[in-house]
Amino acid sequence: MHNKEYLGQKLKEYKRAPGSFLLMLLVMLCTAVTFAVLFFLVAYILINGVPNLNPGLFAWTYTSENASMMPSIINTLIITFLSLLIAVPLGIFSAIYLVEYAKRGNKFVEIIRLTTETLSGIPSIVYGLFGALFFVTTLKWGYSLLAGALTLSIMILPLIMRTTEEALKSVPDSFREGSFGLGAGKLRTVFKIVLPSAVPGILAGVILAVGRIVGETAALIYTAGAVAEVPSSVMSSGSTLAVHMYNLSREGLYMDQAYAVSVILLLLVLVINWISGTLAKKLTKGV
Amino acid sequence: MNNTEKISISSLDLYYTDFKALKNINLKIPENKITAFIGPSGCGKSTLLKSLNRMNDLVEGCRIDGSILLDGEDIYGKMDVNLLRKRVGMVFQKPNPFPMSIYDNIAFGPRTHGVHSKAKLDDIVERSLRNAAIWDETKDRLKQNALGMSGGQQQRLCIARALAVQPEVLLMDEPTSALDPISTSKIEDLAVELKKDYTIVMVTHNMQQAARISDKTAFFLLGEIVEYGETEQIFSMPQDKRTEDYITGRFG
Amino acid sequence: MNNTEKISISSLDLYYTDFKALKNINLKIPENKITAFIGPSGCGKSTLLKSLNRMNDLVEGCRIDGSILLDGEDIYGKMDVNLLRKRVGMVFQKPNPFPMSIYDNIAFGPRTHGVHSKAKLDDIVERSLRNAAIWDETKDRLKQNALGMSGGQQQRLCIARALAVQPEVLLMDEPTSALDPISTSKIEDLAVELKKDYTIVMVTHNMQQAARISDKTAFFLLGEIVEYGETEQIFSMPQDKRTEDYITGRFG
Amino acid sequence: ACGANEDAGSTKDTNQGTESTADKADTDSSSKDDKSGDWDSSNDITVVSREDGSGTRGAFVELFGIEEEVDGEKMDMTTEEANITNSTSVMMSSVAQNEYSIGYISLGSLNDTVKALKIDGTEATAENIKAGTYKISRPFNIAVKEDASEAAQDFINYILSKEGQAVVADNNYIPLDNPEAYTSNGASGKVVVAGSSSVSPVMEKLKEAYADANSKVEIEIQTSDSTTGMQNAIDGVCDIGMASRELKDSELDAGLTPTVIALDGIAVIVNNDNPTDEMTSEQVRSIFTGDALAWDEAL
Amino acid sequence: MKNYFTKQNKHKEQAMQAVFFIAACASIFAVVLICLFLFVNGIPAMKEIGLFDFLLGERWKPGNNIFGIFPMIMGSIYVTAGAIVIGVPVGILTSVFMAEYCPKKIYPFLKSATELLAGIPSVVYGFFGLVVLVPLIRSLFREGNGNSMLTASILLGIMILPTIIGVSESALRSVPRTYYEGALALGATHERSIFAIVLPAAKSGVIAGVVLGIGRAIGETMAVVMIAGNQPRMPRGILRGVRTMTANIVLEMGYAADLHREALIATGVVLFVFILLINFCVALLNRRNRHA
Ligand SMILES: Nc1ncnc2c1ncn2[C@@H]1O[C@H](COP(=O)(O)OP(=O)(O)OP(=O)(O)O)[C@@H](O)[C@H]1O
Ligand SMILES: Nc1ncnc2c1ncn2[C@@H]1O[C@H](COP(=O)(O)OP(=O)(O)OP(=O)(O)O)[C@@H](O)[C@H]1O
Ligand SMILES: [Mg+2]
Ligand SMILES: [Mg+2]
Ligand SMILES: O=P([O-])([O-])[O-]
Repeated sequence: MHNKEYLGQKLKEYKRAPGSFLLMLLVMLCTAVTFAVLFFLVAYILINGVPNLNPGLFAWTYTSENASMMPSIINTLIITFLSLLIAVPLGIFSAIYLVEYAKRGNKFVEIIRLTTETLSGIPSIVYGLFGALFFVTTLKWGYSLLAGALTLSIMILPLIMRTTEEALKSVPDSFREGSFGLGAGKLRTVFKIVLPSAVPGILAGVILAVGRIVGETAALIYTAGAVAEVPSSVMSSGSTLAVHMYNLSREGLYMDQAYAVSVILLLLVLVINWISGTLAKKLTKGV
Repeated sequence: MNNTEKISISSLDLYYTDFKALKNINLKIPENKITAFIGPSGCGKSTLLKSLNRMNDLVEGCRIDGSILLDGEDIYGKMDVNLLRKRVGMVFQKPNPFPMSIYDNIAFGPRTHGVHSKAKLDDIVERSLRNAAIWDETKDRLKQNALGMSGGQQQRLCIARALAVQPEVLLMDEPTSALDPISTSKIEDLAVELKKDYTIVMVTHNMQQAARISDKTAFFLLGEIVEYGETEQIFSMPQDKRTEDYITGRFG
Repeated sequence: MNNTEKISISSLDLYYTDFKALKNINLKIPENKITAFIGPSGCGKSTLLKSLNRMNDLVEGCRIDGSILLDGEDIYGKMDVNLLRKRVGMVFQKPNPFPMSIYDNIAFGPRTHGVHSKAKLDDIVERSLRNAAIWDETKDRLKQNALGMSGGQQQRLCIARALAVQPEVLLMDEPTSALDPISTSKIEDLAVELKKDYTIVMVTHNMQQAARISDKTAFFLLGEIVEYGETEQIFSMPQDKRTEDYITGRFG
Repeated sequence: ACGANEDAGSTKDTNQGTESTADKADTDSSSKDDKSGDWDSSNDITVVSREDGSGTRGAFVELFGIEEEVDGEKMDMTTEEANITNSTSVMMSSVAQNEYSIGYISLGSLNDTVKALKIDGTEATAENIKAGTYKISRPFNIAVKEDASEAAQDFINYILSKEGQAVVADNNYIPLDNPEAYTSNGASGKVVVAGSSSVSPVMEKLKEAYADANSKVEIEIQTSDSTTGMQNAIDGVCDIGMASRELKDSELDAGLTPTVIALDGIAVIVNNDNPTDEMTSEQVRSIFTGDALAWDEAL
Repeated sequence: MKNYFTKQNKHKEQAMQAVFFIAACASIFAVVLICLFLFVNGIPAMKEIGLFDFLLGERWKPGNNIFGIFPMIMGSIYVTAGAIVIGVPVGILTSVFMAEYCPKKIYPFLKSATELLAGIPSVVYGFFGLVVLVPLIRSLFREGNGNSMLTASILLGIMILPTIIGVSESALRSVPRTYYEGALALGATHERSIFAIVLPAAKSGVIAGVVLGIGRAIGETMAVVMIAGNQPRMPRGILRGVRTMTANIVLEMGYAADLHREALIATGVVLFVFILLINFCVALLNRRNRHA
C-alpha cells in the first residue's frame, strides 16, 4: 500500500522530468543486461559442472583416470600468492611515488604513466612468450611456478598501480595538511594517514588482479608449464586451475571434468573476494 | 611584560606561480601574545599564516622571497621542517580530522614525536581534549570514528589535536568559525590561558573576537599589511583610513 | 506587516536510526521574514533546517514523525520533492561549489529548471553573482574553475547559486561563517533585501547576526526548541532561564 | 574414466548413425517430429578447419589432396571462409552446435557428440587404418637429443615395447608392427616429456602403465604443442619432445632424432542431425576447397 | 637525543623515497625488456618479408611463406571497437547503478557478482560464447554461421564489463557527497545530479577504467579465438568471421617454426606498437583536457 503510493509519487515526479526518467530506465536496463548475462554464465557453468563433481577430482595425485584438480588448486594458490607478493608492494610503492613524491608535470611521471598503460595493454600471450624467452630460457629457470608468478606480476602491476593511484588521489589533501601540520614527515603521513584511507580502493585493485591471475591461461602455458602435480618448490613446474581446465578441454577428452574445474574456479574467486572484502571492512573500521 | 620577538618576518613576497599573493610583509610577532590577522576575504591572511610553518611548501608553484625567523633562526634555512611544524602547530579553516578514532586523532601527533607509552598517551589525550573543551562530549566514545561528529565538534577535535604536540607557537585559521558561542568563548578563554606558555597567531573574521582576545592586530588588504599594532590602538584609533573603514564598516 | 505563515511545523520528531535528534518541534515560520535558529553545537539546528527541504531523505535511517506544511501543503505528502527543493533553496555550512566553471555553477540550477537561452542565463548569472556580492571578483573569470577560489569566495558563490533558481524560501546553514565582515554585511543586507520577496531561515552562531537581521529567533537545546518568538523580545527579555544564560553566556 | 569408455562410445555412435539414417529413409515424408526433420540441404556448409601448420591439418590436406601445385610449390587450397580453430574440443563443439558444419579431428578424441563419416565406404576405425583401407592418418613422434638419459631411454624402450604398444591400441590409436617385450635397463631418475597436446593423452596412459613396470623413474608430462615440444627438446628444457607431425628440417638440423610411436587416424565429422553418413574423398575435397558451398551441391 | 632522532628520520625518509623511485622504475624496466625481446625477434622477419608486404599484405599463407597481416589488423580494430560500443555504455551505466541506485541490502551480492565476472577464466567465456552466443547469433540473423565479428564483439564487451564497472564505481564513490547534495538542493532530480555533476567529476577515474577495458579487449585471446571464426582474409561484414592479431598468434604459435614463428612474433610487435599508439592518443587527450 505504502509502497504503491511511493511508486506513484516517484512516477509523477518523473513525469515532470522525462529526461531523468529515460536515464533511469537506461541505467536499469544496462544493469539488468549485466546481471542477466552474469546469471546465464554462472548457471551455464553450474549446470555443466556440478553434476560432474566427484571425490576423485580432489585426489592428491593426478592420474588420467581421475583428472584430479587438487595439484592445480595448490599451484593456483602459490602463484597467486607469489604474484601478489611481488606486484602489490611494487605497485603501491610506485603509485606512492607518482602521487606523493613526483612533481606535477614531471617528464618522468609521464613516461611511467605511458609505460604502465602500455603494460596494461600488452596481450597475455605476448607476456607468455616474453616470460618463456626471458625467465624460462635466458635465466634457465625452466618451466616453473616462479617464472609464471613473475610474468603475471608484471602483467598485474599496472592494474595495481593504477587503482592505487586513483585511491591515493581521492584521499583529501586536508588529511595530508593535518598530518604535516603536526610535524609528521612525508613517510609517516603516507603510511599512517593516506594509505589507510586508500585501503578500500587498493583492495579493489587487488581483487581485480586476483581475478586476472586466477583466470589467466595464455601467459602461464609458456612459463609455468602444464604439469598437474603438487610442486616441491617454486622452481617446479605446475598448472593453475585455469591452465588445467584449458588442458582438459583441449582435446575434448575431459570436457565434463573441465566444467567441474570451472565450478571450483568460480568458488575460489568467490572465496578470495570474500576474504579481501572482510579484510577491507576490518581495516577501515579498526583504525 | 615580556616583549621578545618570537617570529620575525622581513620583506616577504609570496607568489602562487605568477600571482603575487603577499607583498613586502614586515612583521614581528611577540612571544606569549595573541596576534590577530584581520582583513577581507582573499587578502592573504591564510597564506601568510601557512608560511609561518611552511605549509605552503605543499603548494606547487608557491615561491617565497624574504625571510622568516623563529627565535632568530631562518625557518626556510637549515631548519628541519618537521621539527618546525612540531614547534609551530596549526588549526585549519575547515575542520580536517583524520578518518580514524577520536583517540588516535589526538595520539597521532605525540606518537609522531616518539611518545608511545599507553599511560602517557592517555594522559595527553585527556588533557588535550579538556583544553579544547570537548572532553565531556567525547570521553565515552574515544574509540569511535572522528568523522561521525558534527562540524563544531570536529573543529574542536582539531584544536585538541594541535595542542597535543605542545607546540611553541599555535597558528589558527579562523578556528572558531564553525563553533557555537559557548565553545567559542571556551576556546577564546583557552587561547588567553595558553598564551602564558605559547605564542598564538590567529586569523579571524570576527572583529569582536580580535578585539576581545588579541594583543596585537595586523590588518591585511590585497596581500599587504596596511596597519599593524596594539589591538587596542588599532580598534580605538586606527592610523589608516582603510583600517578605519573596514573596522567600522560592519557596525557603522 | 504581512504575517502569513509560510512554513508550519507541528509535533515533529526526527530520529537518526535510534538517536532522537529533534523532539516535538512546533514552529510557524512567517512569510517574508528572516527566522534565525540559534543554539549550541549539535543541538539539531542543521537537522531541522534540512528537514524543511527534505535533504534528510538522503540520510539512511532518518525517520520523521509529525508534519511540515509549506503554504499549507504537506511537504512529506504528495509534493514533488524536486519542485519542493526548487521552491526551498539551501546554502550549506561548508561551501560546496561544483567542480566546474563559475558560470556553469550558477547556470546549473536554471538549466535544471528549463532555462537554456544564452542571453537569459547570462542575465541570471550576473544578477545572482551581484546579489551575492561576488560579481566584481568573478566577472573576469567566469570560465575558470570554481574550486580555485578562496573559502569565502566559494561560499558566496554557493549563495549566488541558490539565488539563481529564485526560490520562495531560502535556507541558510551558517552561510557567513566563512566570510569576512564586509562580505558578511553585504550578505546580511542582501538577506534583508531578499526578505521582501522570499522567506529566509538561517542557522547562525553569531548572536549579533541573529539580533541584527532576524525578525524571529528560535533557540534550540538538545533537540528541543526552548524558546521561539520575536527576535527583539528573545534578546531583550528571554522568558526561559536557559535562553538567557546562553545569550548572555558569551559576553557576560 | 574416459579412455576406457572411449572405444565403446565411438563404435556405439557409429551404429546409432546408421540406425537413424535407416529410420529416416523410412519416414522421409512424415518426419516433422524427428529432430533431423528440419534438415535443409540447400543451406551453406560451415567448414571448420585446423590452423595453418597444425599436424592434423597438414595430414588432412595432403591425404584429401586439398592442395595445388603453384609455381612448383604446394599450396593449401582450404577455402578462405573456413572457420579456423586450434583446439579439438572447439572443433567438436562447433560441429555439435551447428547442423550444417563439417570438420575433422583425431580419432582418439572422437565421442558421440558428433558423427564420424565413412570415407569412400570405409569406417574410421583403428582396424581399418591398420588394414590400410582407411587411409587418413598421421604419425605420432617423439624426439630426443643424442645424449638422452638412461631413464629417458628406458621410458622410450617401454613405449616401443609390446606392453607400451598395447596401451596405444587400447586407446584407439594404431600401434606399431611387431613390438618386442619390455625389459627394464634398471635406470632411475626423472624424465620430462613435453609437447603436442594430441600426443599427450596417450602419453599419460603410457606414463601410468610405465609406473607399474618401473617405479624408479618419474615421468613429468608438459602439455603444449608440437613445435614448443621440439623447441623444448632442443633447448634441453625437456628430455623427450612430442610431435603430432613429421619433424622439420631445422629441428633435425638442431640434433633431434625422431621416433614414431603410433599412428593416429583422422575422422571427418559432421553434426549428429546431418543425414549424411558417407562421402567420397572427392566430395570432402570439394567442400574444403570451397567448390561446393551448400550441402546439395556437395552431395 | 632529539637531533639524533631527526637525523635517523631523515635517512629513512631519503631511503624510502629512493625505494619508491626504484619501484616506479620497475614498469619502465619491464617495458624496455619486453620491447627488446619482441623487437629483436620480430624485426628480422619484417625485413625478410618486407615491411610493406607484411603490414599491408592481404593474404596469410604460412605454408607458402606469404605473410600479410592487414586482415588481422583490421580484424582487431573492428572487434575492439565493437566491444567498446557494447561494453563501455553498459559498464558505465551499471557502475552508476552500483554507486547511486543499488539498495544497500542487495549491494554486497551484486558487488561480489561483478567481481566474480572478472574471475571467470577466458576459456569458460569462450565455451559460453561457443554454446550460447554463436547459435543465438546464427538463428537471429540469416547470414553467416554465427562465428562472427558481432559475436566476438559481444563476448568481449561482456568480458570488459567487470573492469569498467569496478574502476568507474570507485571513481564515482570518491566524488565528494557535497556535490550531489548541492545539486539536489537546487531541485535537480537524482538523475540530473548524477549525470550532470557526479559523473563529470569522476571523469578521470572512468576514463582510466575504459582504457583498462580497451587493453583487456585488445589483449584477450583465448575466448576470441574460440568464436570469431578466425578466417585469415579481409573482414567481410559484422556477421562474418574475422581473425584478430592475438588470435593469429595463439592459433599458430604452437606449430610455427622458423620464419613463420618470427612472423607471428612480428605480429606481436605490431600489436605492441598499436597499443603504444592508443596510449599515446589517450595521453594527448588527457593533456588537452587538463589544459582546458
Ligand atoms: N593554492 C593557491 N593557488 C593559487 N592561488 C591561491 C592559492 N591559495 C590562495 N590563492 C589566492 O591567493 C589569495 C589569498 O588567499 P588566502 O587564502 O590567503 O586568503 P584569505 O585572506 O585567507 O581569505 P579567506 O578569508 O577567504 O580565507 C586569494 O586571491 C586566493 O585566490
Ligand atoms: N547523519 C547523521 N547520523 C547520525 N547522527 C547525526 C547525523 N547528523 C547529525 N547527527 C547528530 O544529530 C545531532 C544534531 O546535529 P546537527 O548537525 O543538526 O547539529 P547543529 O545544531 O547543526 O550543530 P553545529 O552547530 O555543530 O552544526 C548531533 O548530535 C549530531 O551528532
Ligand atoms: Mg583564509
Ligand atoms: Mg549545523
Ligand atoms: O596439435 P598438437 O598435436 O601439435 O598439439
